[in-house]
Amino acid sequence: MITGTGVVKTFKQRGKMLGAREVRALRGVDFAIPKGGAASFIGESGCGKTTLGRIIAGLEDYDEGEILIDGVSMSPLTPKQRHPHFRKIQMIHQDPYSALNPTRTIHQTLYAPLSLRARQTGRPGSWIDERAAEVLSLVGLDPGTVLSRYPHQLSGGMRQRVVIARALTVDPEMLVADEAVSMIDVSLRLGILALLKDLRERLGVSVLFITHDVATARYVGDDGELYVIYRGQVVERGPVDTVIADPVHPYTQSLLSAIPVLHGLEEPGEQPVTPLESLDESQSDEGCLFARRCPFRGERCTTERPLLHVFSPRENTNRHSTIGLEADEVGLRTEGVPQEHACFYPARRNVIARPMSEV
Amino acid sequence: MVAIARRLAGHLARGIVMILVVATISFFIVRSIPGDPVAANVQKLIQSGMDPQAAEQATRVLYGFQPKGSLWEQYTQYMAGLLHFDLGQSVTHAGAPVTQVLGEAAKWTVIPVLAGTLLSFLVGIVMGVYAAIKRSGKLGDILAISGSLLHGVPQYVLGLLLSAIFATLIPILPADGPVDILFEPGFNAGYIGSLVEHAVLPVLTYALAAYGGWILAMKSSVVTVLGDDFILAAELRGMKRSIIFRYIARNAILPLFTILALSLGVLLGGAVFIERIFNYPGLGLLLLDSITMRDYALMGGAFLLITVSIIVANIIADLFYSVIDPRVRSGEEVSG
Amino acid sequence: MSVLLESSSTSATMRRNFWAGVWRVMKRKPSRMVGVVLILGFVFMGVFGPMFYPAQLDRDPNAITRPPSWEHWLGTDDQGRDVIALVVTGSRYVLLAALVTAVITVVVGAGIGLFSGFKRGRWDNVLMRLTDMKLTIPGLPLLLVLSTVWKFSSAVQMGLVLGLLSWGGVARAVRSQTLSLRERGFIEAARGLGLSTTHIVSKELLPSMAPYIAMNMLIAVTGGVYAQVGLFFLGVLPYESNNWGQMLNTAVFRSGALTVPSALGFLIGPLLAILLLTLAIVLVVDAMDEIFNPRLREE
Amino acid sequence: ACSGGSTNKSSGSGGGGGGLFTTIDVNRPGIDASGPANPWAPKGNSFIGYNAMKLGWVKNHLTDPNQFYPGIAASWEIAPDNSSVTIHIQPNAKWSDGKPVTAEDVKLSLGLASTTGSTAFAITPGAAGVAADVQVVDDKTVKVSQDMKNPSMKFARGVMDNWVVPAHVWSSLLPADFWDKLKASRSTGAEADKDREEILAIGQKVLAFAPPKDVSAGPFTLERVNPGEALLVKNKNFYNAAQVAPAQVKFLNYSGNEQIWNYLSAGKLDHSGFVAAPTDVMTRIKNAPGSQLIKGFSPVAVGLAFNQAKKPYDNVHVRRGLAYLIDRDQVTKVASPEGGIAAVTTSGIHQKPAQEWLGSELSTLEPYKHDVAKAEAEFKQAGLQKKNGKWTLADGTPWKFSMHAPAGFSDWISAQENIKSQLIENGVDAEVVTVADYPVYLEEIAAGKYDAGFWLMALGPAPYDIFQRLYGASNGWTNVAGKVAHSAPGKGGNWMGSAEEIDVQGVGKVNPGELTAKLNAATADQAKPIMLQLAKTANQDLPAIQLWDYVNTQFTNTSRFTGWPEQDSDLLRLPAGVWIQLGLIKAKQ
Amino acid sequence: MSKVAPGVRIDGLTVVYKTPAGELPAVRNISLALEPGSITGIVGESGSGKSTLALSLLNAVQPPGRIAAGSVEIDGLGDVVGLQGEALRKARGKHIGYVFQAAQNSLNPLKTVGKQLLDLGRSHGVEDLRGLVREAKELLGRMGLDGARVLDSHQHELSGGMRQRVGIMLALVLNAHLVVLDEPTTALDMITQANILKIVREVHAERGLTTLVITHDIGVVAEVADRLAVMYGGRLVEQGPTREVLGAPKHPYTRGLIKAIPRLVGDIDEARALPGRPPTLATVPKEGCVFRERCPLRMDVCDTVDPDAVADGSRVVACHAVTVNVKEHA
Ligand SMILES: Nc1ncnc2c1ncn2[C@@H]1O[C@H](COP(=O)(O)OP(=O)(O)OP(=O)(O)O)[C@@H](O)[C@H]1O
Ligand SMILES: Nc1ncnc2c1ncn2[C@@H]1O[C@H](COP(=O)(O)OP(=O)(O)OP(=O)(O)O)[C@@H](O)[C@H]1O
Ligand SMILES: [Mg+2]
Ligand SMILES: [Mg+2]
Repeated sequence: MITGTGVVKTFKQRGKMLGAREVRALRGVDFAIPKGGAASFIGESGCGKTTLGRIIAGLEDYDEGEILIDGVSMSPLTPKQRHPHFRKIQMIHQDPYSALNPTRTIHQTLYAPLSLRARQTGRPGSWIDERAAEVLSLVGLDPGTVLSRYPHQLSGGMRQRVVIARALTVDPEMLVADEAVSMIDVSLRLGILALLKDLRERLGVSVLFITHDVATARYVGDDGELYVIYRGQVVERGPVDTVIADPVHPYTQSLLSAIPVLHGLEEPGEQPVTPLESLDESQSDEGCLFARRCPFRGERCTTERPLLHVFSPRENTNRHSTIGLEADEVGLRTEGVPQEHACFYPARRNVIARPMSEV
Repeated sequence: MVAIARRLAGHLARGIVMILVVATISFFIVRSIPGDPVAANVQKLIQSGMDPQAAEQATRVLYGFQPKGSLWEQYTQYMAGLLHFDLGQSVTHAGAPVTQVLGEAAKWTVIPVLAGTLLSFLVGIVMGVYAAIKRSGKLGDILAISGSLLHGVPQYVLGLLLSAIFATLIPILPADGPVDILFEPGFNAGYIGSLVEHAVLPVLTYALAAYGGWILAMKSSVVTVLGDDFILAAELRGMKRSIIFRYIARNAILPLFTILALSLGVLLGGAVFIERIFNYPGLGLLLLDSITMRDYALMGGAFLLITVSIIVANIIADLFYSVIDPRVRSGEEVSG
Repeated sequence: MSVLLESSSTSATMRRNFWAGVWRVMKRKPSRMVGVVLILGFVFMGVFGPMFYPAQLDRDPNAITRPPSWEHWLGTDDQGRDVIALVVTGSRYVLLAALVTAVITVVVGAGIGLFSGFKRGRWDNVLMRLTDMKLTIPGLPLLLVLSTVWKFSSAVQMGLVLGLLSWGGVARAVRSQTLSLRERGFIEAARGLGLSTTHIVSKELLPSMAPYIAMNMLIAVTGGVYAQVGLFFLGVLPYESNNWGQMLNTAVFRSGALTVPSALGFLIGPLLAILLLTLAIVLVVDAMDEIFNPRLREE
Repeated sequence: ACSGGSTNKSSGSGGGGGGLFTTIDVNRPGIDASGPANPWAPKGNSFIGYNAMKLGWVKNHLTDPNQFYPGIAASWEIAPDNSSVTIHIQPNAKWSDGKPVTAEDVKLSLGLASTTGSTAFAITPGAAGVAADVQVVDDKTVKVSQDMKNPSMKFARGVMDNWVVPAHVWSSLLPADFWDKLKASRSTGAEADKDREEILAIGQKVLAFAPPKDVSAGPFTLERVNPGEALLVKNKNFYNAAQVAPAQVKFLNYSGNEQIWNYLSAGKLDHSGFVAAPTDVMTRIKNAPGSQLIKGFSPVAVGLAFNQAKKPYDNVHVRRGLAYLIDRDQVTKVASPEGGIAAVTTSGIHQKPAQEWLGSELSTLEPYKHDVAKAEAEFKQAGLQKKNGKWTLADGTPWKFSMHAPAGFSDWISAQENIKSQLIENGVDAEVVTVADYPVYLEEIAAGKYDAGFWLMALGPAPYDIFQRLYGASNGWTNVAGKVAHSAPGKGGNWMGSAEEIDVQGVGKVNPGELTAKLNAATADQAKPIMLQLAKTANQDLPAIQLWDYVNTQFTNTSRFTGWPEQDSDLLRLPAGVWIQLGLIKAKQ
Repeated sequence: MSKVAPGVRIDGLTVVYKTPAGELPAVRNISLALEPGSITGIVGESGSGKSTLALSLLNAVQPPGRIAAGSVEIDGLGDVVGLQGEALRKARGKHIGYVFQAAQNSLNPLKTVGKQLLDLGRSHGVEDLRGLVREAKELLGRMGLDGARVLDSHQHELSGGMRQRVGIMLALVLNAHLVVLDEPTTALDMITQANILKIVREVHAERGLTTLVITHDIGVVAEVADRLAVMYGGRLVEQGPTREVLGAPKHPYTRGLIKAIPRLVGDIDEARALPGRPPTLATVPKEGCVFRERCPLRMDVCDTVDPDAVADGSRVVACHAVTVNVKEHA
């Protein structure tokens, strides 16, 4: 179980003597990922997804807030003390080309962490090779052919599998997959996604999936949670299917509206939401971060920052209300975790495309 | 504009710190040189036939220009002087202020260095473009290898070879100083002709030595730019060849301008060999002389001036870059 | 077994592939072969050359600074010694000092660059300011000033000082390479896996930079040769009876090589040695450029 | 011993032919463009004999230090007891701005000389041969008297060998009470110390003084200077202007000998002082059209001096063995083929004056001809052992003969390299070590750091100077206020470390330092027997092996000017500017 | 200059690249017709030859590549494969607008957009430069940008989406009626992508263009294209009206590709990855069907015979298995 509360990260850009600029990458993010569970972060480019992923994997420090790994708080620990905890969380990089050292064979790549592991757990040297073969098999690669190869002798999909295998050598409890498939050929993407899903099921590894492609989030963990991040803030969160099917935050709705429709297979949603303008990081931080782009903004939005809270159907009775969903219907969809959002005027809108067959 | 001003302020601050540090280093290095110049001078005068007592007196007069007091006092004095551009007084130049001696020498370094650098720069970039375009052919290979060779060979080898050829085997060019004294200084054909004639060999050496670097830098810069997407894009938009060539040239030369400014600074210090070989009375020769003459103040001053010129060149290079590169101009960091 | 696997089959094939690649690159341009042969020649000359001559070179006080002849291909020096013999026996000092220079340049430069780029933060700041300063202070003038303080009494000392003066460029370059490699996922992954810094630096970073460092080392060798020969040429260093720079100095300033053609051989000897060394290194670096270019390794 | 100078007896015709005289100042590489026309400034642009005038021009006669050619002084009288010298200024000497040269000018110049340090005008208490008073007799006459407490034979020379500058340009440098101060400064005590400090402070101003314009009483005035080059034009007001042939004098740029070689072989120079040149270069120079070499005596020799505080050099047999082993002819041929002749003995005297001083006795001195057998015998006598063809110390430890020389002294290095080879070939291990530069060399050799090093000796022509190099301060003997003291080896600058008393064959026990000091005040006749004793001492005890005696070789070119001095002329020891001002040089018709 | 949308007929086009292993075809024997006024989309995975095909339309294949065979007939221009020199240059930009794959970097970083626009005008002999600027502003305004500001900006002052729109503007400003967009939305985020696609559609309609959109994302094609062509290993394996192809893909690759796309609703477990991996230039089979290694319908004939593209109404498919079926049905 990994939880974070109020995680804040601000980058100070160096190099300019007098004009240091601050980038507020995360503005107090809460999250919780249960053991064996799945969570997906989606959002526009630059909204802080990678930063959050790196913080969770221990590759980046955070400025404020608290992260608990299996109940142990990270804040009071020194970087050295944090290490064994963060080791349980492994990052899968977006780019499998750079994630493997081109000068080392796959065997060498796997050997290093395994021998470390063997030393820590007092296992014999022979275990290392067995385990190397085992993790490769786990990710669906044939150890015999792959072990002696160099990364450039493998395809993108195979490389990404090796990256995952390497992460598995330290028996992680969680994998952080940052856009793990965006650089892989379309026809192979699903294979990797399936692998992640499979690892969840078979090894009980939880998966934190970072993507801008909402549909893939659904594929890795439809039982997990979806976090929609905007400019370093979580603006909506809830069970994957709920948020996709019934988003209430206008930003989530904009994101979902933008997904291309497979005309011929699907019918577009009836109430697509288009932001009024494009993202501009330099916009003022006052009020709701999305206010300037929001077609449904009200007076409150420009002065007050909405905080994440549970969506209650009563809220739906505002002036923008469109299709009135029955309250209990909403209640039914939110099983377990509630759907939360940060909007003063939430409303369900029918934005996503649906298969022809359904309509 | 604000961004440039900020950058300038930052660089100036850093430059000043650098200068102070270098001044300190040079002060202490110079003071730790073994050999007591006073005792040595006495011996020298005695050897030249002077009475020991008289020699001692003469030396004391001469070295009256030497700063007195403890090392720390000397240091503070030196640094205080530095603030007023006072580098002390030269011993070998009869108490002339070091700044004056340096100023006199500097012009003889600056002129040929500037001429040689510009010449090599112009020729180098043209050949560099050529080498980039023909990079897969024989000509490109020859240009690149000869460029590397010229770039690799030390200045003195070139200087000696040129001197052997043009001043010894076929003595058609002078290798003795900057100008023939017989010509009345001023804007007259004789004087200028003499200046030019005397500058040919040093300038040619500078140019040859630097040329290799330019051709290599320009070649790789052009190759990089040629691979840039916007060049292909311009081609696909049907832009005229001449315009595309301008795009390539401007983008490729840009990084070279920085090197140009820097190299001017560095060359001032590297002039020792060329000035020694062609007896050109510039800063390098001055430094060399001051070392053999144990003229502390002058040695420190020459060293400091050479360093400062590099620092200034650095700042100019950077400012220059900010002016011509819009990315820097608007305050965006282009590279580390 | 693992060790077996790692060391025998894999690296053996790798090595074979590598050498095949090297051969291919060499074959493409015969000039590169010339470069390699020249370098080997210089190494041989530095190591074994002096053994072919008596410790005290033969001299003939009646044949001082003679022009090239059948007996003396490049003539004789001002003591009546054979110029080629001098170039050969003098190479040891020059090359040894240059080697020391190169080793120190590369070790210190790469060390500082790696440390700085890897640690980042405050240390990086301090070290890079230092490096900037180092790079700003002009080398030759500093050497000249230093030559009055220091007693360069042996080749090793000479190399030591030159090395300590020339690591700046390598440090800067290695640092930026380290920084960019650091951004590459595999370094981050290694840290995430809990691998030690030693492992990361020695097994992940260094091999990726090895070719680059090797090239720098070669270039540093030339730098070392030039600097010391130059200093000897200027005459600011203690006299060495057998040294290329000393030969240049004596030839020009004492034997009148720039006045009378008869002493030209005396001048040409060391100049030729330097030119050939430069050529050799230029050619080899050109080849290395291609050998280590990952794009060409992909095939 | 007094001599009348020739006043201007111009032959009427001659001279004035005009033309450009091209020369080089070999003593001053790199003319400084910012240097003032100030003869005292180390890098000033006053050229001896051209635009810088002295009272008289010292002939450097073989035995008489007090012979001069006329300069500003047309004639002079030296009192028989050497107590004073009376100077008569050239009657029609004028400054280049037209003002006449007066006795006041001379007095002021002598005052200025005392602020910057000058043999006859030293302000150190107890110094030898110092002037007590400068007296203006009339407008054209000055009398300078010697302080007879510690007199010197060379007093007149010390007086005559001084610059003369125009009072109307320089007078502001000396305060009104200067002469009193100068007198006071010669005594001891705090007051005198203060005065000396003040005088030194004035001296610094003098050194740095830059006259707005060159005002000279010489044949030329400075027209302009470049870095490295200078142009002088004829001074119409010079007293002997009618006899001055060149209209302009051009000093060429020069920063290294090789440059002069080039000029000479191209026939560019009308005159150049001596520069060492290898044989091939010399041949080429000789072949240049009009080229002419004039040779004369140069009052200096070079020796290989030992530090007797170090073993085995304390043993005279080792020194002698080395003297036999080193083939001085070969050394000279390799290192200084034109500028030196191998020393015939190692008496401490240049062979030219040696003939004058020693006469027939010279041939009785051991010449130390190259002789390996004798060398081995000496080494054996010293107890050295020969093992596997290599000489070792008496106790069997290896022996390496280490010679030092300053970097840049290429003839010295070349000589040592040759000596090294010779020694190694005969079983004596040897090495050559150079030191960064001459100042450091002098300092370190004085500190006793070397086994052996090259040492200038036989500095003539005054007898005292000749032996002062061997038996002076560097060997322990100091002469303060006429009193000779000896300090132990390693102390007080004594690095040579000879014994204080030496038993010399055929002479008996001598104290060479005291003998040397006596030479200071001895007349030529008194000096002769002392010189012989010292020569015998030096030749037998060998504090230094005299290697070669320098030859004054002057390069001239007859294509444009004639009238050059004869071979062996004493004029060769004076700058060509003096030849010109004396009216010797004529333009070629 | 014609004011009507031109038609394009690509016939038997083969483009080869020179590699150490000899000349290898990146585009092999492709025939494709772009109807005047239509939007055609080409999908294919990385390395399938899309960009090469697009460049061939301008006869701009970069060395070491060259067009080895075939023709590209464009109405009003003729066969561009034969065009050379000035004629070719004039055709580019004026007749055919090209929006670069990495439009992000398709601008000279040192010049403002306006200056580059003027360069473009001068290159094509536009006399009324003011008019050109006016036109550019209008186009930019049309795409939701402040024209004056954009023309005064340097590349680095524009966001990715803005640069892409500038790229489109530069492709259209000379009134080209054939527009090729190579990966117009790759590297843009979803909202911007949707925006750009909308613009492409609208501009296409307003100006009456013939448009070719190249992408690896089927969703993008589905959004904008009337016709869809699928490339694999340098071959065109299937083409037809977008809705038809998506609704009823015939080629096993197309089918697999569509199946491999995770959707927002419905049973996610229906999505399936294709087995194997896409070929590269070096691994693409020299003979036989390029897809056979990964094909569920592989037959013996596939190993030796490269299937012809067979037309069936508005659909064209190159697959032995499908052709057999068609024949059987017939
Ligand atoms: N090392 C850093 N230094 C300064 N700013 C940074 C750094 N890393 C990220 N940022 C800034 O923080 C913000 C969030 O970046 P992050 O990479 O987390 O976004 P993202 O959501 O992953 O975007 P993308 O979808 O493009 O990957 C951005 O504005 C980015 O510019
Ligand atoms: N300059 C070149 N030299 C050699 N091969 C090349 C070159 N350019 C492209 N290729 C090869 O040609 C094939 C097609 O390349 P192309 O760029 O057309 O593919 P693409 O479909 O546009 O891919 P992407 O989606 O990555 O842009 C690829 O296999 C590529 O490796
Ligand atoms: Mg990211
Ligand atoms: Mg492409």
